[in-house]
Parts: sequence; C-alpha cells; structure tokens
Amino acid sequence: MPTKTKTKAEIADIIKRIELISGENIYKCYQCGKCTAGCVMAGEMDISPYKVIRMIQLGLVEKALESESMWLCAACFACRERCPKEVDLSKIMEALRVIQVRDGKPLIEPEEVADEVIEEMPQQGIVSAFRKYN
Amino acid sequence: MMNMTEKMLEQIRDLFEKKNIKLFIGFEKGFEKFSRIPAFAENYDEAKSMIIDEFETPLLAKYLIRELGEVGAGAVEKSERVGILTRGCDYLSIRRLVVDNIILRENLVIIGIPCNGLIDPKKANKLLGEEAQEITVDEKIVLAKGEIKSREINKEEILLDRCKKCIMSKVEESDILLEENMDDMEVSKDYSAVEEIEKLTTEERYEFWRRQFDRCIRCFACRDACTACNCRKCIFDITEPEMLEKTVATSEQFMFHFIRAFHVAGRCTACGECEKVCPVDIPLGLLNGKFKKDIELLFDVDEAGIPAEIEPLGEFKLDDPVEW
Amino acid sequence: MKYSYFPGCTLHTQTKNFNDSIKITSSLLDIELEELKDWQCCGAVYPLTADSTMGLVSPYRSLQKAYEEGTDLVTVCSACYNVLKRTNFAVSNDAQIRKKLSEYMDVDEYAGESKVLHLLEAMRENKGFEKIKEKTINPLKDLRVAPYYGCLLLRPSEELKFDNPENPTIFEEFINSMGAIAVDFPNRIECCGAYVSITSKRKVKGATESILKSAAKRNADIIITSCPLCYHNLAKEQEQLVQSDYLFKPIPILYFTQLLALAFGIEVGSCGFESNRIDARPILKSKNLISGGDAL
Amino acid sequence: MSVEFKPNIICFACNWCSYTGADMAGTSRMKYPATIRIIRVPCSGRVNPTFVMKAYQKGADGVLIAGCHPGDCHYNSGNYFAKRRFLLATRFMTFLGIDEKRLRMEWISAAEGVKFARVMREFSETISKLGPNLRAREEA
Amino acid sequence: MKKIGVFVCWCGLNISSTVDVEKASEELKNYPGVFYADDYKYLCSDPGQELIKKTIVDNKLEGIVVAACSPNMHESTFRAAAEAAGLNPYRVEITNIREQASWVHSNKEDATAKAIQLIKSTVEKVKKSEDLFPQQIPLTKKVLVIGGGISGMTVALEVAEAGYPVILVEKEPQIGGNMAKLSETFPTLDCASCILTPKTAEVGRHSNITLMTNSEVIESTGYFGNFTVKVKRKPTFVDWKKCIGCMLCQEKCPKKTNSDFEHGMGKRKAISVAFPQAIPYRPIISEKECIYFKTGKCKICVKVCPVDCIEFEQEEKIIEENIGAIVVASGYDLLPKEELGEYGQGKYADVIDGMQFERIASASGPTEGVIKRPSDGKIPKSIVFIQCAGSRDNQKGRPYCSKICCMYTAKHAMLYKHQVHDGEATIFYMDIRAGGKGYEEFVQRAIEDDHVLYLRGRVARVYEEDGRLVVLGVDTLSGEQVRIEADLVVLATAVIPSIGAKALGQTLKVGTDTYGFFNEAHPKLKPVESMTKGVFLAGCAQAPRDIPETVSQATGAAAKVITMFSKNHLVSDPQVAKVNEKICVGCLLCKPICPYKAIEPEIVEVRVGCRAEKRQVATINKGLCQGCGACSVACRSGAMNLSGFSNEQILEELKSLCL
Repeated sequence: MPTKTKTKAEIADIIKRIELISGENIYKCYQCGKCTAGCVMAGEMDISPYKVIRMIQLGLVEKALESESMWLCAACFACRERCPKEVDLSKIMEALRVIQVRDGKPLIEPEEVADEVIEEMPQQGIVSAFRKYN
Repeated sequence: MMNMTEKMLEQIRDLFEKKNIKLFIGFEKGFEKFSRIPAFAENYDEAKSMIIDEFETPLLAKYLIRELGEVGAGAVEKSERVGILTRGCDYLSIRRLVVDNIILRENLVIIGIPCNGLIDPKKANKLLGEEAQEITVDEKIVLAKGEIKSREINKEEILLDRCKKCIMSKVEESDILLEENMDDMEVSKDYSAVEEIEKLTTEERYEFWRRQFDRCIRCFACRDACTACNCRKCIFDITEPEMLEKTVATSEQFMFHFIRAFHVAGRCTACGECEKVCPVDIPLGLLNGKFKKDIELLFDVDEAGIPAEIEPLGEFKLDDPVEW
Repeated sequence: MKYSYFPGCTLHTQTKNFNDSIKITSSLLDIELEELKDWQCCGAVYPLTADSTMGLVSPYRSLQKAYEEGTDLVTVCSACYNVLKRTNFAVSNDAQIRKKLSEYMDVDEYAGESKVLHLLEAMRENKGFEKIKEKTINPLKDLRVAPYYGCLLLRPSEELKFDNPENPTIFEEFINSMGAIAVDFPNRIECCGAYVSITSKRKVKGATESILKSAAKRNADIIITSCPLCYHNLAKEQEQLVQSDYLFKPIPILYFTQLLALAFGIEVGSCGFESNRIDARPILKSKNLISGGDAL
Repeated sequence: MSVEFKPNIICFACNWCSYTGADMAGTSRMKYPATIRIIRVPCSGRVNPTFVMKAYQKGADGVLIAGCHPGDCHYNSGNYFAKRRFLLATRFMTFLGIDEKRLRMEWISAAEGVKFARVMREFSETISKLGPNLRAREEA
Repeated sequence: MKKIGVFVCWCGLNISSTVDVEKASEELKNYPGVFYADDYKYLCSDPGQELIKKTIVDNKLEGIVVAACSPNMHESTFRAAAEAAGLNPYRVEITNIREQASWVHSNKEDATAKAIQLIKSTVEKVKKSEDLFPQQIPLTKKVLVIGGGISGMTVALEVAEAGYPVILVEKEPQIGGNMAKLSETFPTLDCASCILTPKTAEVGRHSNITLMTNSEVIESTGYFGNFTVKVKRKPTFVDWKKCIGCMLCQEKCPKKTNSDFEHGMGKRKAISVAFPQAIPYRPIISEKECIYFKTGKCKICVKVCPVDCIEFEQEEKIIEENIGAIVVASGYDLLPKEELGEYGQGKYADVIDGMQFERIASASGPTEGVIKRPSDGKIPKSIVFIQCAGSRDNQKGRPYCSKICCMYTAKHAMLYKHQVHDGEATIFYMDIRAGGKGYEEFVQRAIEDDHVLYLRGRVARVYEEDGRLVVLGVDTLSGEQVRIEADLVVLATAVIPSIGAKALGQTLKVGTDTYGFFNEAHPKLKPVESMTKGVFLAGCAQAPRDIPETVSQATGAAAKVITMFSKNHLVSDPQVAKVNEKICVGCLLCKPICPYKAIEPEIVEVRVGCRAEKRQVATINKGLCQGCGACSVACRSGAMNLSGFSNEQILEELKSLCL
C-alpha cells in the first residue's frame, strides 16, 4: 500500500511534535556526520543518523519515520557526547520512536519475543527494550 | 534577649575605650510602649540606654550619610569611625551606601546581630483587641498581655511587613558578630500585590494610581527615608532643568513618582521604609516591587535587591529579551 | 562511610552473583551499603522526552527516599546508575520538573541534594583503590584484564561526570590496585548494542564482535563490566563466535567485584564464578590464582 | 466636535543610524504623516525615560525611540543599555496606566529609509486609533 | 533673553514648494527670543553664508537657527560661517525642514505647520546653548607595537618608515612569531622564511625601531596620545651587547631539552637561539633547564665564550616609556590537543597539530623538511588530516571558523604528496572555505593534480591499533562510515588568541570577546581600532586570519597611527560629557556604562561653609569621551550632562514640540 502523502501542514505539525518531544532544535544540525562516524549501529541502519535529521529538516518526516534507524539506535549517547553543535540526537531518535509508539505503531509486542530471549536476557535489558519499543 | 544587649554594651565600651569610634548608632526605647527609636551615643555612658530586642526598629543606615560628613561626602577616608548596630536589612542598606560610594566601609564599625524577624506591636494590639502592656517572645510563640485579655500569638502573624519579604537575615561583613548568624529565612518571592495591579485594565490601573498619587503632598519623606536616594542634591530640588514643576497637578504627581521609582530601579533593597513613612499611605512598595519583579524576570537576575558593584541598569547582556 | 544501596532488578534476580560479590567486598573497603527500603525499578532507560516526565517518577522516588535516609545513593548496575544520576541532575537543575514530580507524587520537593554514586566512584571517594592495594592478599599477577566501560557509565559526561568520556581511567586504577594488568583496548568505550538485541540479535553482532575482537587482539584474559546487559550481549555473541570462527578463543566476562573478591582472598566458592556464562576458572587456574582443588 | 484627531508624536532618533535613515526616507521622497517630530540625539542610549514621561505630560500622544540595530551602535553598546531601560520603562508606564502601545522602540539603520517611513506610518496610525493621550498629561 | 536669528532656506523649490517659507520666517519674527528672521533661496551658497555672517555681526546675534536641509549635509558649513562671524559654532543649530518636512509630506499646510514648530523648538534649544571650545591634547609621537610576528613587524616598519619612533615588544627572545615556524605558504608555496627573513632583518636594523624581545607589557596608564607603559624585560643571562653571536656556547652546552619553537618536534640546548635566522641572533639561557641554575656547577658556556658575556646574575628590568599610540598584534596560538579527548587527548605521538606538521615539513626544521612521523621517524604511508578540530564546535566552546585551516591543510597534503608520491593523503573537511585570490584554484590543484582525497564529514574517534592510528570518520556525501588506518594524523586545531591575550587586554583596558580576541571599535567601519582610543589592532589578535589579510590590516593600523601622528596635537570634540561637581555625589553609576572607560573617580577639595572638605566625584577624560551621552541617563541628579545635547536643551526642545 503506497503511503498517503501528507500535506505541508501535517508535515510541519510532525516536525513541531519532534521538536516538542525531543526538546531539541533540529535546525542546529549542520550535517558534519560526527554522530554517524562514531555510531556502532550506523552500519546496520538504512538511513544514517545525520541523514535522519536532514530528512526532518527537509520535511521528509515520513521517510524518517518509516526508516528502521530509530529502532536500531541503542541510546549509547556517543553522538550526543561528540556533537559539535550540541544537538542531542538520542533525543530526536527517541522522539521518532515515541511518535510511532503513541500513534499505535510499536516495534514489538510482548508476545512476539521468543521465550528463550526472555529466559536469557537480563531484566534490565527486557525493561529497556519495552521502554523504547512499546 | 538581655543577654544580647549586654554583649552589645560590652562591645560598645570596648570600642569607645580603644577610641576607634566617635559615635555609636543603635536603638533605645521610645515614648510609646514597644517603640524603638534611633539612639546616638558619643560615649559609653550615652550608650547605656541602648537595647536589642525583637520589636520593630527603623533602619539606621541613612544616618550614616549625615554622620560621616556632608551628604555624599563620598568614599573618602575619615579619621574617626562610626559604629552601628546592624541586622541583615540594615546591612543591605549599608551595602547600598558603600556600593554607591557614599560612605567608605573602612569608616564603619559594624556590630552584627542575627535576626529572625521583628514584631510589629501594632499588629499584636490588633489581634489582642486592646493595647498590649506586656509582650514576651519565645521562639515562634508570642505572648501578649493587655489589661483585660492575654493571648498567645504565632509570631508569623505579627511579623513586620519588611521581615516577611526578608532577603537577607545574615550580616555578612560585620566587624563584630554578637551571635552566630542564623540561616536565611525561608522566604518565597511574593509579587502577588504587583500582579493584582497588573491584572487590571490600563484604565483601571491609571485610575488606581491617580487616586493614590493625588493624595501625595510632596513631602519627600519617601526620598528622605530611602538609602538608595543618596544624591548630594536631589533632582527634585534642582530648578535647572526643572524636572518637577511646583504646581500640584496630577501630571506632576505622576512625574514625581515615575522619576523617584526609576531612580531606585534595580537599586532598591526592598526595605519598605518609603512606604512606612508615607503620611498618606501611597503604596510605594508596589512601584518598587514592579521594577524588582521585571528586572528579575527580564534580565535573569536572582534577587534584584542585593547591592552589587554593577547594577542591572549598568550592564546588559547580548541575549536580553527582544521586544522591538 | 554509609550509603543507601540501590541494587536494581537484575542484581536481585538473574545476577545474584554480582550482588553477592558487591556485598562481600564493599564492607572490606569501609563502604557500608544498606539496601534502600522499598526501592523500585529505575525504569532501565532514562526517558529522553522533553514533553513527559512520567518516566522520572520512579527514580525520583528512590532518590527522595535516599535523601530522607540522609545518605548518598550507591548503585552498581550501569543502567541504574545512568538513570538515577541523570534524574538527579535533572531535578537539581530544572525547577519545573522538580515541581511537577513532587506535586504529582505529593512529596516534599527534592532538589538533588543527595549524590548518586557508582560503586567505583564511592571507592574513589573513600580512598578505595589504596585500600584495595592494602587488602589484596591474592594479587592477580599477570592477569590481563580488559575493562569494558560501555556507554551508560560514561555518557552523557556533562551529566554523569563519572570519568573522562573518551579516555576513562577509573577501571584501570581499580584493576591495577589488585595487581592485575589493565588492558587498554580501544573499544572499551563503545556501545554493545544494548536492548536492540531483543529483536534483532544479528544487528548487534557488529558492535559486540568488534568489542570482543578488540579485547582479544590485546590478549585479554578476562573482560570485566558493571552492566548486566553488556554482560549478556558479550556472552551471547561469544557463543556464536566460537561456532563461526574456529580461531576465536572465548574470553570470560566477569562483574568487576567478582575479581575483587578473588583478590581479597575470598573463598572461590563465594565469588560466584559458577554462575558466569563463560567459565573463568580455567584461566584463573592457569595463572595460579585459584588452586586446582578450588576449580571445578 | 468632529475635528479629525491629529496625533502629536515625538521621535528620538540616534544621529548615526535612525536620523540618517530619516534623511534617506526624505531623499527618497517617501511620504509619512506630518504628525511626527524628530529630536536628534547622539545615541538611543542618550534618551532618558524621564524624557518620555515628560513628553506625555506636555502633550505627546506617542513616543518613538529609534536607534541602531543591535551590534551596530556607533558607540558599541548604547542601544543595548537603551533596550534595557526601555524594557523596564515601558512595563512601568503600563503599570501606571499609560497604554503600552504609546511607547515604541525601533531599530532603524541608516540605509532603512523605507523602514523609517513605514514605521512612522504604522505608529501614526496606531496612535490615531488610540486617540489623544490624556493620562499623566498636563491640563491645558 | 538671548538675541537669536532664524534663517529659513528655500533650497530652491525643494523646500519652498511644500513649506511656505515666507510664512515661517514671518511667524518666527514674533517668536519670543527671536531678534531676526528671514528666508533666503540658497543659504548654503556663498551669498547665503555671507548673509548669515553679516546678519550675525550687524545684529550682534547670540545664537542662530538655520532651517534647511539635514544637519548631516550642512551643519559644519553653517557652523563655520558663524565662527567666521565671531559666533561660537556650537550656538548654531539646524532645523531639518527638508528631509523631515518638505520631502516627506505632501500637504503644504501640514508641512508648513510642522516646519514652524520644528524651527521654534530649535530656537528653544539654542536658548540653552553654550559656548563650547575644542580642547587641544598634547601628543607623544611614538608608537608601542605589542607582538613581533608578521603583523607587528609590518606595523613597526610602516610607522618607522614614516619617520616616527617605534618600540616593538615581543615576549619570545626573537621576532618572527608564528610565521617564522611555517614551512611554505599558500597559495604560492614559497617558503615562509624566504619571505620573512628580509623583514625580520629590516626590523632588526631599522634606526627608528627599538626592539625589546623577551619582554612583556605589564602596565599601561594615560590615554590616547599620552600613554605611559611599563615593559618588563626578562633576563636572558647573556649580555647581548657584548655577545657576537658565535654560538659556541650553544654548541658546547651539555643539556638538551625539548624546543618550544619546534613544538616538541625537535630539541634545543639549555643555552640556545631558537633558529638560525633568528633576529636578534643572540642566545638565551633557560633557567628551568640550565645545569648551573640547578646544581651551581657546569659553567661550560662561560668557559667557551670568547667575549665573556654570560651573566648568571642578570635580573629582570622594568622600563617605562611614554608613547602616543599602541598597536596590539599579539597573534594566536592553537587549541591544545589535550582538549580533544576523542582524538587521543595528546597521548598518541603520531597525532600532531598543524604547527607541528609545519615544523616537520620545514626545511630548517628538525627533520630538515623530510616528513617523518614523530614516534619512530618512519615516513608515513598514509596521513589523515582532520579539519575543524575544535573549531565550529559549540561543545568545545569555539563556535567560530578558524579561517586558515582549509588552506593550510590543503597545503600540508600537497607538500606531503610532493614528497611521498605513493602516499595517501585524506582530508576530512566540513566545508572548504577558500575565499581568497588563487585559493580555490590551489585547493582544486590538491584534489585534481595531487589526488588528495577530500571526505566531507567529521571524525568521531582516533585510536591506536597495532602501531597505526585508526580513524573513524564518515563521508557525508556518500553517507558511508569510513575507517582509515593511518600512520600520521594531523589535526587542524582551532586558532585561539595567544595565551595571555585576555590579561593583556586588561592591562591595556581594551575589551576582548568571550574567546579572548580583541574587540574592534566597529565591526564594519573601524576594524583596526579598539574601543579604547589610541589603541589599534592588527592580525590574529583580533580574529583568525591568514598572512595577506594580516599584512593588510597591519598596514591599515599603521596608517591610522601615522594619521594620528601627522598632527602636532590632537583636538577633541567639545560635544562630550561634563560633570557638575557641585551636584555629583560620586556614586559612579555612570562608570560601567561608559564604553570608552572615560569616567574615573577623583577626590576633589571643596569649600563647605568655612571649611574645606574632600569628596569624591566623577571626572570625564575628555580625550577618551566620544559624546554618546549614556552616562547622563545613568545620573540620577543630572550632575552628568552632555554638551551640545544637554538635558536642558533636549527638554526645551521636547516641551516646545509637544505643544
């Protein structure tokens, strides 16, 4: 099913939501890529971290939301630690996740997780995963 | 309390004996019961009537201007020093004068006393329903006895207005500290009175102030009581240029109160003396409070009542609010 | 020095061996840990949303309790540490959040007066590393220990102020004080992929593998950590690596206090080695740090 | 009594930017109402809030203070001090019951003749709508 | 009441078509205080001015108002005319009825009414005018230049050539500054010392230049035209006058240590001269390293010196100088690598900064120009250059662009490629800022001809692995993460003000920005003047810049000094602040507001009744005051006033306009 293209106003609204939830000024980012250079998960992402912000700046928020990148962000704060413009990318990724979750599109449901994973994984890991994904 | 008075007298004797000072300013009992008035002693004997207790006192700092020379003698070293009894609020006023270079700190001997609020006897009388004959204070409870009734009152209820808004209960730079400073009183910022006025319409505000100002008799008591008003010659007494004309008109009243308030904006220590001495009860504290509130809000100042080397209007920040 | 202790969910369940080793060792360092009464899960991740403070309620409560106890709060799990310390930072710097939380929970306003400390920080504050040196009766001679910091201890540094975020040294100090050799491996500050492993195990492979290989390259005998999730991801990855890469030699992963217990000469049976996912005892034995009879 | 109200507006213009901006408006023959009278001052920092109060007293219906843009002050910082003073003064005058719209501050550079004329037109219109200022004004 | 004359100008039709000038002059005739009023076609013309002069003389006028065009046009014309007629020029005021009335209004009635009101208000202003007289300020025609780098030397040479004495103070033992350390210069690749040495030599021998190296300015008092400065001359422990520069001492000295000049890339002796072309070519003993100073033994230098010029007991000297102007050319330093945690925090020997690369690429450097890496002296097969290391970085507190790194990094890569043809040079950049003559072409040459690989993106981390450096970066043009193993990493660390710039600023009472760069008086129109009159700025002390720009600015600063010195005395505008000492209470609320630091407290003696009393008042340094009037607003009692725009004048003007 092709995604319905959103109107300009709707897009502006999502951007505003992202800024509100993250508390970050997304227009600060000048795409130096330092976040991506040091990101251990970037290799797995379909859209590189710095590009995620670029997409939002360009109004391509749907692309950003559809991408897998924010679910792969492990919130390790390496990007935030090094960002020369003091943009907290981890918060922007969180905003994208939160928007999806609040809009009823969580990444996983509890029943989807294999028993063996529940068995092996420390409680802390399970809790964090559900805090981020559901 | 007597204890503290004794300690003070001991110190005063010491000061006079060592000839450090030519004058000591403190308090003594006034004519009315529980009234405390300024006392000036040129030797120890004269100081013996001085007293420290918990009843309302006027601020003493302004007398320093007179006692340390002509008005605004400026920061010039004097051969003889003046001693002064100081609570936190007095200390703020003294600091006002020092920061304004009106007096030199070196010319002063400050005897500091801790304070956790003074009592307004008038309030006690009101609550008691008659004139109190005896008032005793025990920590936070005050016992007031009249001829007929007696009553226990919570000290909070009869605190001096000034003390309710106290921003400094410590004396930070005293030469002699009679007792250890207490912690600063827990005072939350209360601009509700100012906000009440802000809520009115422009029309209502103007009417409010017109009614207030029209009462003004231009006695200048507010100016004379104020430590921030420390010019050698007040702008209101200058005829060229004539900022304030002598006619009694509403517009002149507005002019007067505007200038007075602006001249202490950012410098007012919120002592409340101006309002107290006003014979026609103009709420001058509201005017000063408005400036204080705005300065704190607009220029990110924590407490716009503590005299600092550079005043809020003597500096700027590049990120001051943009309105125009 | 007395502290309130916040063990966190994992230490109370899956990784009891970690918790036990903490209790044994800390008392020997004059660090008295009293478990916070009625502590509550910290939430595992610090909420990164500016528009909602709900996630802070739980850590705020624990902090507030510690404050009521009149003590600073010590925790060990990296995640708990990150959440609690950031919450403390937030409430001490943001009056609005503070007000919101205390009003919501109907408690006295708490403005970050208590400190949140990682056990390592508590050691540093109490001259712990010198004390370790004194109290080590079984010096871990020739043992090459790779300290894996991970992310949650170090970042964001402006809030945690745990150590230099790019070139930390506290674990190294710890290791050296036990007489072991600290292995400097570059990936010690990189992330293991954390919770991402719940859905896509293969996606954290890159992260975990490079950490392990980086430690292996520097000939590490042991990796130590303070984070159960890192522990899990690194151990899990090794199970895969052993199968796919015949040259790869597994490196046991220990919680740092387990090693300390060993150095303090605590009976091997009480060090919790038997619950480790990769058995460390053979290598410890080969270094003569545990005797043949003790092992296995 | 239906005489058209012609407001009396005083504009303090700093010599280096805004006054030159007014000159620019003049040389470009831009039109604005004859209600505005300019007082030339070296810098917006020279304008004492008391002058504004005095203007109201003496019959001005509106006062405009025009200075260099932030960062462009000929004396480097005068306009910043002016900004601080008038942020407070405007609020205080409003507090006393004088309509805040009667006092305005504008940054007008020497090149902004167009802006100068526009601001004058706008402000004149605002004041016309407000009507004459009778508050804190000397009785005629 | 004063006798005031009013002249209304027609300006041809410019004014008279919309303003009824005749009506205006007619009405003004009856205005109180106006003794004479008339209108005239062109007042600015010669006959117009003659009319004004004649009228002033004939009627003994005490003040005039000229209603004409903007004062920006002809205020000086009419003031000069009045002066010629014996009237103090500051008694002349202009009413602007052209730009502010006839040209902007179309209704003649309105415009005329407004014009008349404007003229009346100006009459009121003139009634309050006073005679004002410009002050003559004496001038010492000698300049102090602080900093002996390329900018300081340029200033010194220009001013010296114009015939004025110069004192050049340099904190290092030799002049040349950072430029003396450079290998080659962009975009021409000519060697830095080849173009610098003739300059240093000329500075060294110029008869108008007094060179004070190994010295620092520690105090400055006075004001423009009349400064007194104290210079501290640190001991060199060698009598430079006796020394003949044979350098036997350096040769025989047994103590070797790291050379500051070589930025840790090379060694020097405890007694040494920094480099062979140094001016002055005289050695200095480093107290910190010298064996004699540590143990009291050695003295080999004393033994070998043929002229007996070693003086272990030398002490620092303070020299006082009177000067007229100061030029600050204190230059720059580089952000220490230690502040860059992600790039190794200075712990890797093979992560070096740009200046260190200059030294290993310099023919006169420790490697004699062969690019070798510091750790093992091997020739690197792969070099990674990281631009914006600390610049354009809010997190590191340096949000500004360091301006020179794009160009010198291109140069570095090029120099390397010219030496090691099969080597790999990779540059991580953010934007290439190559705005300058021949600059863009230079960068393109590096890319096209020398195959330097430019990757757009920042580097997140550098760490060591197997004796090489691993660089984790990104190429944002392709979106790929990049991992490069390099032998050498060169950081283009941020340009920062030279260490001590802030303290120097305080000494000279010249403002610096948050980073410590000196503030110019106006960002556009006064780029070489500081906020303190008489103190000028040149080179990187003000902001990062390259050599050509530095030389231009330095030449500009020199021109400013020469212009100042071309007069026999300085004249100050009398329209400045003045204090009424009778009223001033000395509270000094005015002081922090003054942008020129022209207000100082002063103790004066006044008579009060029959006794004399000392009191503190504010005083204005008329040499420093520029007449902005901000202080007068801060003064509550009105003791502070501004001549020419006094409270009285403005209030009268205001009252009249409000009617």
